[in-house]
Amino acid sequence: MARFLPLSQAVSENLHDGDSVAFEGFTHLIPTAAAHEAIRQGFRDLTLIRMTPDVVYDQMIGMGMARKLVFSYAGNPGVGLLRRLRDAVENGFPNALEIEEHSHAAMANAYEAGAAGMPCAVFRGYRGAELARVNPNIRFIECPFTGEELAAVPALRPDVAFIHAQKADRRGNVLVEGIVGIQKEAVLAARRAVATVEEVVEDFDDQHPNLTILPHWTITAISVVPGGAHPSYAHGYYARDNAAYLEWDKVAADRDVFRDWMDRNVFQARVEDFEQRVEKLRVAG
Amino acid sequence: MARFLPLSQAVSENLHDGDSVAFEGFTHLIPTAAAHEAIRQGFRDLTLIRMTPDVVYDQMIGMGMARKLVFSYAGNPGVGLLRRLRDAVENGFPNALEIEEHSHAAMANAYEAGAAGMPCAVFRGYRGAELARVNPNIRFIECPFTGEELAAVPALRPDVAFIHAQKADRRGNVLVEGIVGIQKEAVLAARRAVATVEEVVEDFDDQHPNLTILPHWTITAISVVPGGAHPSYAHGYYARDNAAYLEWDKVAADRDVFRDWMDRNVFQARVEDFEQRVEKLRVAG
Amino acid sequence: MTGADFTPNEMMTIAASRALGNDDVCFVGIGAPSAACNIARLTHAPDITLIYESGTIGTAPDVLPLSIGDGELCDTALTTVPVPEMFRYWLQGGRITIGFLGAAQIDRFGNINTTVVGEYEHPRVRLPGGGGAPEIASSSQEVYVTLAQSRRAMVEKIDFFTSFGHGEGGDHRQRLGIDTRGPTLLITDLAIWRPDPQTKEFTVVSLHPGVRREMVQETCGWTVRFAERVEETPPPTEQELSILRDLKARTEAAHKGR
Amino acid sequence: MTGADFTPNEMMTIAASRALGNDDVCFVGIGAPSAACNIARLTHAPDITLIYESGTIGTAPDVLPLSIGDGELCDTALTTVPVPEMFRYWLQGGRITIGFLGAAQIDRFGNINTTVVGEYEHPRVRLPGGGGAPEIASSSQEVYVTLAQSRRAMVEKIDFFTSFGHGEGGDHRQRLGIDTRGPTLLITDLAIWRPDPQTKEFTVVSLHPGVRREMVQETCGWTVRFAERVEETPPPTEQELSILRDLKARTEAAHKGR
Repeated sequence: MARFLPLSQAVSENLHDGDSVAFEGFTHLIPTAAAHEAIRQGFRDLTLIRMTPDVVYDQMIGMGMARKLVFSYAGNPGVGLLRRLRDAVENGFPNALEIEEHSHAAMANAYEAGAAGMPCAVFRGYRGAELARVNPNIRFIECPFTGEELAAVPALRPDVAFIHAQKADRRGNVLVEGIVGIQKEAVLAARRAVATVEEVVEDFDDQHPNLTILPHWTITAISVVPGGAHPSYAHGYYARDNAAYLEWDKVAADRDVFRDWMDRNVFQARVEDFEQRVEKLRVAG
Repeated sequence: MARFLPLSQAVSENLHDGDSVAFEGFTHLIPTAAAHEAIRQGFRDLTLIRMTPDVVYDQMIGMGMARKLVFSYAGNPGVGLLRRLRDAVENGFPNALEIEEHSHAAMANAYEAGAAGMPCAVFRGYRGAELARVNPNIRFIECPFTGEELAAVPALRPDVAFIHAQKADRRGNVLVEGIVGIQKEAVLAARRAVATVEEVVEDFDDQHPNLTILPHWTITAISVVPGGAHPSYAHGYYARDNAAYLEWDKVAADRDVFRDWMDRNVFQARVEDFEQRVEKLRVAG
Repeated sequence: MTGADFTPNEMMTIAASRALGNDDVCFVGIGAPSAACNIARLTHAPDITLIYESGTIGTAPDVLPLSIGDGELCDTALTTVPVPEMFRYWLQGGRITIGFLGAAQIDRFGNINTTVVGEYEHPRVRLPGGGGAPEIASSSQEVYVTLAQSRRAMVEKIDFFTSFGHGEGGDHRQRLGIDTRGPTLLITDLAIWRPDPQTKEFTVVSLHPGVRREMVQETCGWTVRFAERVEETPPPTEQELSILRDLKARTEAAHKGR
Repeated sequence: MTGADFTPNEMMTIAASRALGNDDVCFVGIGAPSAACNIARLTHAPDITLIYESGTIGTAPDVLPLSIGDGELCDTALTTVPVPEMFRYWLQGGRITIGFLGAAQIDRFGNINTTVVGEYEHPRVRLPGGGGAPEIASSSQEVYVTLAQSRRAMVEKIDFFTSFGHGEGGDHRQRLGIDTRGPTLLITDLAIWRPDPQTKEFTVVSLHPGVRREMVQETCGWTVRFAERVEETPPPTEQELSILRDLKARTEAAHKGR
């Protein structure tokens, strides 16, 4: 049953050192505010799970919070590489990072399997792809009817998932719209789920009947954080801050510049700052 | 690429004797008009596929059109048994009917697998259930990670699927709303797909971004048949004619009453009659 | 009978409704289960989550649906999802606290048959089949069953294992690798039954007002076990009865009206 | 160069766009593929269906997205679906006529590496990884690849098989049970390449205006094969160029603006 909590409490109650955690969002609705709160609280030894680890995972890895990364595309989308991640993988700085690497199809199927309570996902994939050689969590089974070889990966079941969504209603049901990505699956696959939202509305009675709504009994905690997805975006609220993604490439290129940026923009910042960061990006409406 | 055709042509071009065919609809949006057109055209030797064969399949079976039925719940929902189906299974009248019986979970997964291009569906099912003994298309495989025994069924790939939907746009994209059931999966799993729709609109630009829309290149033919789902219903257009379902129980109970009813309501009827049948069931709007 | 002004069927529905709580997430079978679940919602459990296999989550119909996919269910639901998602994320995902089933035939271990009377290949009566029930029975955290007693329905040996209950009793479920609790409650028009903790045989724990033990045995095809201490089911309250009757009246009017 | 007023990169994008038709359903990779697909849509193929892995189907962005999930893609799409559905129903379902990929490294058989430079366990450069590419390469009916030529990108032997092209050539795909056509077209900033029907080795079939064979060889890490008859790629038309430049200008302004 969803409880409405301040973000600091929602994070401290649901994330612990050593957890496997998914801050999900497929370009859209990335839970940056929750990730920054986790960084301020200084968790260690995390297994970070995400299809598209981008800036927030680059930041967590750069801060030495991650023991392992499970992922399928580790880039700053449209910009380039993740330089803190590279530093960890190539140089072990600030610490060595174990990686479990998949394709998008595999990760999407693995989240789906987690949401569906399955032990594994079965799909047609990895044919001729070398990841199957280096990742022991990629196996193959035979279709019992055709004999076709199919790929299998373990279901993803994070200890906790964080998502950002547009709206909660007063009972704690959560609405996700636009590029819905993998958020519903991440929430349903996880043992605990925390949602940050742009706003709270009375109910969803006036909404279309087939929208992506997570019932309140699938969510552990909700925090209201307007702008909480910046520099990604919230469909219907504010646009993507593409300039910030371009800027990140320079920030992350240098260890000292990175630490300085983190001090100023994360450690000395507050949850409330997100609202102001999206002010100029607001969608006319 | 969807072509707009009169229903008689859409049916005659896409359904053939001996085909496997799914007239899908989960209580809502049952493509009755298309089924009645198929009955008028007198196809034989069909393999009828549907999770919930109800009145229209009772009619087709009663008319001797079916060789085989693949299904998971063969009832008149909330009313009782399907009496023409019973007559075929119990007495071989008007002809013997081969049956392949599944659970809903298996059929839903099998359509999903068909839509996803998979040879089979894998799920946690049939544990302790006797259908696995009588249906050779239910098999079990082992999860390659946990060793858990999981059920597998072949993907459903009908030769042709018929659905009824609320709207098409002028390019032939098709919108389904409300209880969307298994229609999207049936269309994507089938080699050919025919949709009857309540109306044609200019485009779907003003619609919510996450609706169930089948792109025009997934649909073979579209026929505009207002009321075409009667006695089931079309969310936003007209209500379910529950009285007709109650009445069917009496009609189907007797072979002669059934034939007489079919003569009057199908063979001597026209596609255009559906519009009039739903007149009193129209939703205030 | 004691002369109380309620029918056994009304008692059954109301007794079943009392077993449900506000925090339950119910996968609702059509018929008697649907009435019980909605009475719970309209009385002591207004926040109960009702899910129908047509994909409607958190529905609150004003009249009982005739089918599992009536428009009323979608109109009043929190959201409506595709059927594959319903069976994968919501049922198989383990989120259903109570799967609520009816039965054409049931045995003392809560195994259910809704497939055939007679042999599968040459049935005397071809019933509708399992629908959602085989996986509702195995994937719901626990299962409640409700049906009116009769020797035709409550049998020594069911003709077909549509849905697995406790099998041959004892730890049969665990031996098959089924990790959910299975049937934990049977509510008939005469009594409330719970499985014996060891044998898993359904045992009468409460008789409805005015019901004698012989009446339960006469309408049951196996030798009935009674708990050491058998309670009397509290009769329906005025409020429960009037809410049930209003619901039935609204429903009947709605299903007849064209 | 002939002095024509277009860059090799513009020629590459426009040549790639010409290979796409109105009826194509394209799974669009970000970067060069995205530009080519949108130029096709804005010129000769207005009805082309563009799909991005973020779930947007039938999108028509006014500016090029920076990421595969920009808001513009959803705003202009016919519909936007969850990511698991995108990979299951739309890609794995065989509905994509052309998967359009870029590459960090490619070999003569169209095998692609976007994972690591160096050894996987101890990479010299850790690249982003495959993302959607491994299954785009195997599930799309055919695959087009576009990249700017360089000896670093076009190599004798790729460091990692992120996405399988024609493997070691010949019938290697079929031997692995892959029933799709694989890479059928490579468009660089200097030439158009097609696989040899037998060996599947990419072969230059057309040189862009002003490009000499030596230029192609100098920027390619393997010994280049030329078709018996090598065409000259028609130069960009006025219309193609102005549409491309307008799109790029709109895009640059949009990505910089806060």
